Amino acid sequence: MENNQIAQMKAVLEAALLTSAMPLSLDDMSRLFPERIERATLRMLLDELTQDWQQRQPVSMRLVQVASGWRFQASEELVPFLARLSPDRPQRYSRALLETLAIIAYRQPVTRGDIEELRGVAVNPNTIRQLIERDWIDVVGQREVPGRPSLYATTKTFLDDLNLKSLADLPPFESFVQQPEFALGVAQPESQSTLPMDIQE
Amino acid sequence: MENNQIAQMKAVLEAALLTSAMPLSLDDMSRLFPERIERATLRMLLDELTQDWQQRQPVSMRLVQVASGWRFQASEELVPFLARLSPDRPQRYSRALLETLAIIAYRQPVTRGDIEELRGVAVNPNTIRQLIERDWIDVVGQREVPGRPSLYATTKTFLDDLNLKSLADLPPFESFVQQPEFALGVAQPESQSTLPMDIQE
Amino acid sequence: MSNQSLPLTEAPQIEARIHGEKWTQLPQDLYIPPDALEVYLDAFEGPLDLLLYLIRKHNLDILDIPMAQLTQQYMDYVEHMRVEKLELAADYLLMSAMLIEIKSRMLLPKPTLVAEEDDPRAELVRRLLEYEAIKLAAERLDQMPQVGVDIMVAQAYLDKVSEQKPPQVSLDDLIDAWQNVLKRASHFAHHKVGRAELSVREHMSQIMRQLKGASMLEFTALFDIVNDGIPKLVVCFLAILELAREGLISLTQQGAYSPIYVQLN
Repeated sequence: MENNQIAQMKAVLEAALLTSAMPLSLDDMSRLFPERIERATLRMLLDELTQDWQQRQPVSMRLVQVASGWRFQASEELVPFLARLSPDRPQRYSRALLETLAIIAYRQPVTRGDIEELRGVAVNPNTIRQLIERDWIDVVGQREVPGRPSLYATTKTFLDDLNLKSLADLPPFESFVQQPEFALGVAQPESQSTLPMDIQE
Repeated sequence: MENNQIAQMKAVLEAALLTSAMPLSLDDMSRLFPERIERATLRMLLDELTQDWQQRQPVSMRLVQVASGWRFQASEELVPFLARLSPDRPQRYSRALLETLAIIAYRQPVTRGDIEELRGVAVNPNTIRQLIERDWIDVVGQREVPGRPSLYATTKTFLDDLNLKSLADLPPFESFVQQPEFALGVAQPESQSTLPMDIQE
Repeated sequence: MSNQSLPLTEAPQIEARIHGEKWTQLPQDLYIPPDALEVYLDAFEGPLDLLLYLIRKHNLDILDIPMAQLTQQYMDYVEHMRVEKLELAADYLLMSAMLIEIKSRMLLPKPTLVAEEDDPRAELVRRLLEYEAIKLAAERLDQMPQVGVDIMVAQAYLDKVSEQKPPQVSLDDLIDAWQNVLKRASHFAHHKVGRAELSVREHMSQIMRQLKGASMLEFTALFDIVNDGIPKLVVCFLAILELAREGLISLTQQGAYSPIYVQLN
């Protein structure tokens, strides 16, 4: 490819990434160009873009890869400045919602019943609705038991919003289990498959 | 100001402008910084930023001033590329809009009240606005009743866009009529046509 | 980002360390003034949460829970709740029953060989440990940087307006819509809209447009006698009559044979 062609493609990619409300996948990006474009070429251009932005001093934006693709985001050091623009910060979520989210993230796919069992209390339907509206979880199927309860799983948006490429980037569930060894013979990793969790991509 | 301080402020401005969904006013931008900042300083920084982006070849984004402030927008030359990302999926008008349009076409000139009476629900002002913006209907007068409501009729553009020579090309609705007689007693068709329409030249 | 120390959240949660290791912060005492109970209950996410709190607060060994002590403390709490807010206590009462059951099973004479799995507390401990892990995972999720809070994503402006085509409407769409209107409006069951009437209605609109441009027109100006055939002239005349009938225009004539003027009302 000629240099000015590369420069043009980089400009197109840059503008697309800076104006898109959602991360762009390689497939999305290949649609930008009328001619066929190799994924390797795209990756090379993305690498160059990443470096171009890194070389500016100070860095204002970074090109990062998240679960559903690539996006530009403000450099972390600048976030305290940008936060001054919107003093009404989004509200923190309730513990009930966060625990429900944690269960869905680490044990997916799960039913409401599973969540209630784990938390020992009834799940407020609002909690599930809030998570669905945020597009952090969705229904991926039904469990084939009486009542065919919905099975919930986390979405790509959840990963994107937490700056993760995949569920494997979540801190491992074992790190939260207080007892490295389980007395009383419960929850042995090999014997009891439910604990600790083992998240695979 | 020192050079590195200027560079830092420019980076903050750039990141703020690139991550804001709305144009930023000078007031907005001055809130980014903890210390007081002169408007003249901000304008100077914005000028520099504008030039920085203009100097890149090819230009990907432009910093422009619009009514409510400043924003980065994709360079016009790149818009044809970026448009490929979101191919206009064929949008559809709502049923409410189509029914409103049909009433205006068949019963013109009509007021909003007439439309509401026929549809049995209130007419969303947006619907009328959309049809006017599309140049499919316009106001041809007011009815001399309290409130002097506007009378709407279809336009020539409407006929053009629907490939009709005149309203008479719209299918008649004898099929809804129990006794095919014509109120105004003219131009009796030779036969009762059924839907779909029979358009005669 | 996995192995940072786990920060504390608000009281009454406490540092999650067991087996002799001291917590860094002691929660407030068990006693709660009755009027504060509701607030206090909100601090617990359920019976498991409360049990965990009690275990940590009293430095009980989670792997060797003294059931009598824990059950007693738990029941004290639930009694408070039951007195103050019965409907909240349902999940908690279920747990009471479970604790009492475990306690009583432990009082039964043990067979000589006890498999560890047979410890009546095993299931409770498993649930507590698992719930505690979920709690910590939830805290961790809460601390992770989030788009919109700690992560600002680029969303610069792209002028796509010119690229968007307005929706297309076909004649069929329009007819469907009109049929729907007619179907719903039962009082229009006998309404007739013929082709002829449509021409009249079209002329009505045209005449109104003409009159909008000029405040008053002579009657004859509305007709193009040279170019329009008889049918069209008739339709135009009917349109004027219909407009007059609907009160949209008025026709005036000073005297017999003087010009007739048409104007919008």
